Amino acid sequence: MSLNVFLQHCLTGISLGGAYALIAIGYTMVYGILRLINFAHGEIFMIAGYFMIFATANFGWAVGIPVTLIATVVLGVVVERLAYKPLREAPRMSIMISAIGVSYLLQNLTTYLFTALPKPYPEIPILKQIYNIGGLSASLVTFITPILTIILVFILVYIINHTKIGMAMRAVSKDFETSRLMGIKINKVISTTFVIGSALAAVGSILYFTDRMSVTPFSGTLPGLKCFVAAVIGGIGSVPGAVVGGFIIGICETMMIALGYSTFSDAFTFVLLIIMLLFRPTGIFGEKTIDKV
Amino acid sequence: MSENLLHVENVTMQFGGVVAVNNFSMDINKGEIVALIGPNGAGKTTAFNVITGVYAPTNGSVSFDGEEIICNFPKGKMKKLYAGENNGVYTRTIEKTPDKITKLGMARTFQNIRLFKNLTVFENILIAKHLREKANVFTSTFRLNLAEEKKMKDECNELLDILGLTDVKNDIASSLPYGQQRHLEIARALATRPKLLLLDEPAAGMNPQETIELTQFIRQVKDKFDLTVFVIEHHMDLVMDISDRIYVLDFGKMIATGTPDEIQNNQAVIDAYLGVQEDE
Amino acid sequence: MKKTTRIILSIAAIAVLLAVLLFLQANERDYGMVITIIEKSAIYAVVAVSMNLLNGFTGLFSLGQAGFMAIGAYTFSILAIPASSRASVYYATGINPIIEHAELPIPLAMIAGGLMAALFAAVIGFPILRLKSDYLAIATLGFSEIVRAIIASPQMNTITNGSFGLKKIPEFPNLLTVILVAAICIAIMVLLINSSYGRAFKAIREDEIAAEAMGIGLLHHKQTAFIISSFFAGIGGAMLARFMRSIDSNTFKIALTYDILLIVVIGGMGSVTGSVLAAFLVTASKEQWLRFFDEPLVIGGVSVPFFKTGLRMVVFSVLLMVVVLFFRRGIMGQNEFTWEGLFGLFKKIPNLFKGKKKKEAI
Amino acid sequence: MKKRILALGVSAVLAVSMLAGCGGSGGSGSSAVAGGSSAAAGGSDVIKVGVFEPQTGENGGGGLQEVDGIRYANKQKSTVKIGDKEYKIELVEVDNKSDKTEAVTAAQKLVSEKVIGVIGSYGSGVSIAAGEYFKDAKIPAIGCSCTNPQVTEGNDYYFRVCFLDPFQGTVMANYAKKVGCTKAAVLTQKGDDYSVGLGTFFKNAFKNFGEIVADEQFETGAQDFKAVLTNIKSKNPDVIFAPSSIATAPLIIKQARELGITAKIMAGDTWENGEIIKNAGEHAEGICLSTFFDEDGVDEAGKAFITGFKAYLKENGKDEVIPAVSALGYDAYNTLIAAIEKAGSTDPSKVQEALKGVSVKGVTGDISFDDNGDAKKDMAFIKTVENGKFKFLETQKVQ
Repeated sequence: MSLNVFLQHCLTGISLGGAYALIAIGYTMVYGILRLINFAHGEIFMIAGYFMIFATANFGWAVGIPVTLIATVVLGVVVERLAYKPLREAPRMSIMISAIGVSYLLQNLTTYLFTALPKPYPEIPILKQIYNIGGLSASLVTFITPILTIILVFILVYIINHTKIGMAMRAVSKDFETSRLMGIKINKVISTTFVIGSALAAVGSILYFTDRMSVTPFSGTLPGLKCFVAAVIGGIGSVPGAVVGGFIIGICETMMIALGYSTFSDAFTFVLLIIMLLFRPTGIFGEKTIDKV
Repeated sequence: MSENLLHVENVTMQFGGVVAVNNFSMDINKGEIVALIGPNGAGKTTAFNVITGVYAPTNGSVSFDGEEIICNFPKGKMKKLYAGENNGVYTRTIEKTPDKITKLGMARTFQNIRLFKNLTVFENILIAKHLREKANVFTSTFRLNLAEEKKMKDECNELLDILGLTDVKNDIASSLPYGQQRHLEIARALATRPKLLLLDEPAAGMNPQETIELTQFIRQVKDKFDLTVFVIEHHMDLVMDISDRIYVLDFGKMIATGTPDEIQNNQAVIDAYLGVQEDE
Repeated sequence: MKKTTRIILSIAAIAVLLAVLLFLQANERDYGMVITIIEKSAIYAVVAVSMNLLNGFTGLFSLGQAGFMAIGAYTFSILAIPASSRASVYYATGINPIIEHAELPIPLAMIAGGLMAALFAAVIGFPILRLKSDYLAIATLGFSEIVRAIIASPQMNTITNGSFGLKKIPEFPNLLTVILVAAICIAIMVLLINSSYGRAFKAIREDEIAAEAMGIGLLHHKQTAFIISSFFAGIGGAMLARFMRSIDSNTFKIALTYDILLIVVIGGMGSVTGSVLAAFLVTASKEQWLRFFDEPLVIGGVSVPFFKTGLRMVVFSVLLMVVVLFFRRGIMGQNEFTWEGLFGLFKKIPNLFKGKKKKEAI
Repeated sequence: MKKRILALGVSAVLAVSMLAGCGGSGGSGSSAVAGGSSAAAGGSDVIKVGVFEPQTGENGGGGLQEVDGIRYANKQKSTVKIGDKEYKIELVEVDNKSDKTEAVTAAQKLVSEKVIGVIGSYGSGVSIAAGEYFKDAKIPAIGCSCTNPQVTEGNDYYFRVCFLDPFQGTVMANYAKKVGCTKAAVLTQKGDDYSVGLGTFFKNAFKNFGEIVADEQFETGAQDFKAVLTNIKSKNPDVIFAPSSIATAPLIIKQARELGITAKIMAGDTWENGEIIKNAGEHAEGICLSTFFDEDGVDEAGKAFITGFKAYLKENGKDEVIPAVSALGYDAYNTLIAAIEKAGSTDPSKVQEALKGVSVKGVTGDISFDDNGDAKKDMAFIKTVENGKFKFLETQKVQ
């Protein structure tokens, strides 16, 4: 492998990892607070793609981006209200099944509305400008994705550590019941979590699809699963963990393909997951908890 | 001196920086009723959990009926953090899981009742018989162990009869009144045919009348099944009434041991419970 | 109700069922669709009960069923495809000499499929069963994807026929055979659930810590449940292969596990009869009853705009969400079918109407 | 308590089944599509023809296009004369969802509807799965665009009106050689028998005169091809042969161009689809593919089809570009009708007998079947994309 090829692979991997990281944050935050694998998150990411297509068609991309963000956030919160909130006192398994059900519903709904044919994703001219540096060739969005990811994560970490709502979120993720007793408005915290998670998924969606250029109802499934794996590897509940996990998955996947094992790139993601769970079930940044008897 | 059944040696249990049980040692002889008391948060239940194998201790060893069932020493991250005593005395790790320990003949109840809530009273008891079953999963599935199965059920019926639970045999466990749930939990422990019965606050939440009944119940059970009993309890009446010997824990450390009379007059125990009077 | 009455009722029910099946079988040409649905339901019922054994009875949330089905289906198919037609099946890359002549009688091949799935379960169960609920779910889900990736990989071409899938798989001779195999599998699982081991599984579901304190070895029993569940998932996979007669790795996507999970949920976690009932209801409504949603609907010459391809699945998923949200216990909850329950229901129906009338009156 | 729950459960079941029962009765009435009002007439003067196509799922897009052709053909020729009696032809459409498991029940649905013959499917995998069922029920099926050899092999009841993958692979390899390519990279979709099969046939043919420098596979549902393409780029091929579904094609094309790959990109029949141009935009310029049909290469009857079908597409609010699969659907329908007329019977097995000797002038060329049931077609149309439109380049034959 020549240096050039290697660098091109690195660029691809880092950029992919950046998009994964943004989606993984949504998983990790929801899991941290509700102890729920939000299986529908990948579908929300996919539908954000469709929002962008229609918003851009109607208002142009400059207005389309904020419209997409808002629409995705609304969708995320509505899903939480309708499908998860009624099950708050139910066993964990029920709410997880509800999440699978939502993901099933959203997928079928988009197939019904937009057919299974891929829809072309709107091109944002600035982002699609192709740059050649040395032998590397990539559009601007490929370079921007990881940088924007890092910036957003810093903002998010600031919110979590230095604002009142952030403190409430941390408290709820530590102890759901006690924080409720302490007068924290649980529903507000959960909604905020879904707002942030969905907004980041929308940003991730714009970056991911601008780079890959078309959307189908099944576009969200695989990235969704991989991003959950990323969240687990980073240590579920930890935002920096999700980011690191996202980059690890993105880079590993790309490297597997680079080494000629393209047929095993997805399987490898899951192998990585199982290995991680066996040797460090709490992930890289996760904290160990002891069950009380 | 009668025969030793349980021997706890220098057990320390440390969670992160918190030492919950510190260098705790004790002995229980066959046929005794021994109580472990102490103020809230003294580490009584933690000690229980170490003995029954739920937690692996950070340091120390436990032997049951002449066999060492638990042994551990600080390692890994704990090596640096360890704040207890006797570091370096133990060098082996033996970690029997709770089910193995139960098989050896030690059965317990829980502070906050842990019945199989959605199953019937009879099933609750029958499940506890599973560990003595000789059939494997195939013979059991294809009912090649009819005789054994019948024997198990007969024993359960007998046990229910003795403990006065026959009337509620087919009720769902969680539908029983509180007091009966406590009895059921003890019955379930007895069904495993233990030598040593560990009771974690059996009288918690009971009124005086129920407590008296429970006291009689424990005595009766002990005699009938030829048991040794180890009990954690807050109700001093009960403890003083039934115990042969008492151990007192405070802040993880054992501060006294002796007969009920000795303990009642022990200054350290009184201080622990009432708080030390400031100099005036 | 007397025990004899119950037995008589049960025998009568079985006789009626048998008669219906024989009738359908005799008129195969006229009732092809019904037969297909019943066959598919029966196969799904086996897998659903096997999943229920884990999720509903042992309290282990596993999402690996599709993976074990894939192992069972491929093992069965490789051993059961007639040696004479193997050359044409492996037309692209040729067949590995080791399996070229390895042909087993069909029943043995099915059991081999189950055993292979069980073997894999034993190997992966040991490490992953230590994981707690959601982690276990995601790990088993990952396992099932790994299995699929390996089956489809070009490196396995001469064994699994990689991307080309397997075909010419011997079919079921008739409807009754499917029902019989399914009934045997489910009966064995019911026996297990009612045995001492089954009670131990339930104890683990109810309270792991208490179960362990009662001398039930957690890992050992979880492992046992996992292996047995996988065995029957493998058999279910083999049955599916026989039903479909041609399989490829895409047959065993995560969506298959989800389909099975939905059946278990709708039927009720921890109810065998619930799973069986739900398998038939779900399959029939998906394949037949809801199909009209996919067709253009014309009422009085005006075509209703919403009815087009894909609506069926939307309606189906909405129904599913309704069950998950409002009938969380599913059809049967943790209960099993009893004649008393059925008659109790019949007695209740008039009351229900009475109640309604009263309300209306007010 | 226990009983109440049980009662509640069972009542729920009853409610669901009642609901579903209503649905069932509604379903059987409305499942006939094109017959329109005559469906109600029922009786003996209606013949049912099954349309076995994916309308959702991975190949939903292509399947719908094929269905369009069949629907149009049915509109054009909605009756058939058997003996002296005129029968109305009614289409029974089922969606196989591009999924083998669904395909089996969908096929069984057609069998139970007692169709006289089946047309479809787009995608070879589902056709292979369903073929056994049609064979058992002794119902002839005519594939439109399922090019995998396995569809008709060993199955006397499956016919097809298109050419096969070994032929197509060879054609593309020859064409690649003709335009001066010596180094080829092959990129196929793992788990997809069409993609991997066609890729294999291309490789086998190309090896005779060139070098295969890269052979990569990607996962079903993959969206990121940059890493795979970077690998291919480093091998510097003259041509990339990437047979794949409509959904993945634009992704591959765009990402390849973005990485600065200038090699020719070629594929098979699936790529002749307006969606790919729409999705890939300017990047689609210059891709090459083989297909079954060209608008300019038809006779008078063909021209009538083209104008008629374009009007039909417009009427239904679709693009006025005729996909080859629609033309094949049209031909398959007409072939089946011709066989029914020839058989002079409503017995499916008689129709199957008749199909063996039928000869039809279709818009995609003359159709008659060989012993395997494959159309004797020895010509493929090579097309490229120029100015956002498919442009006919040349025809290729294999001796």
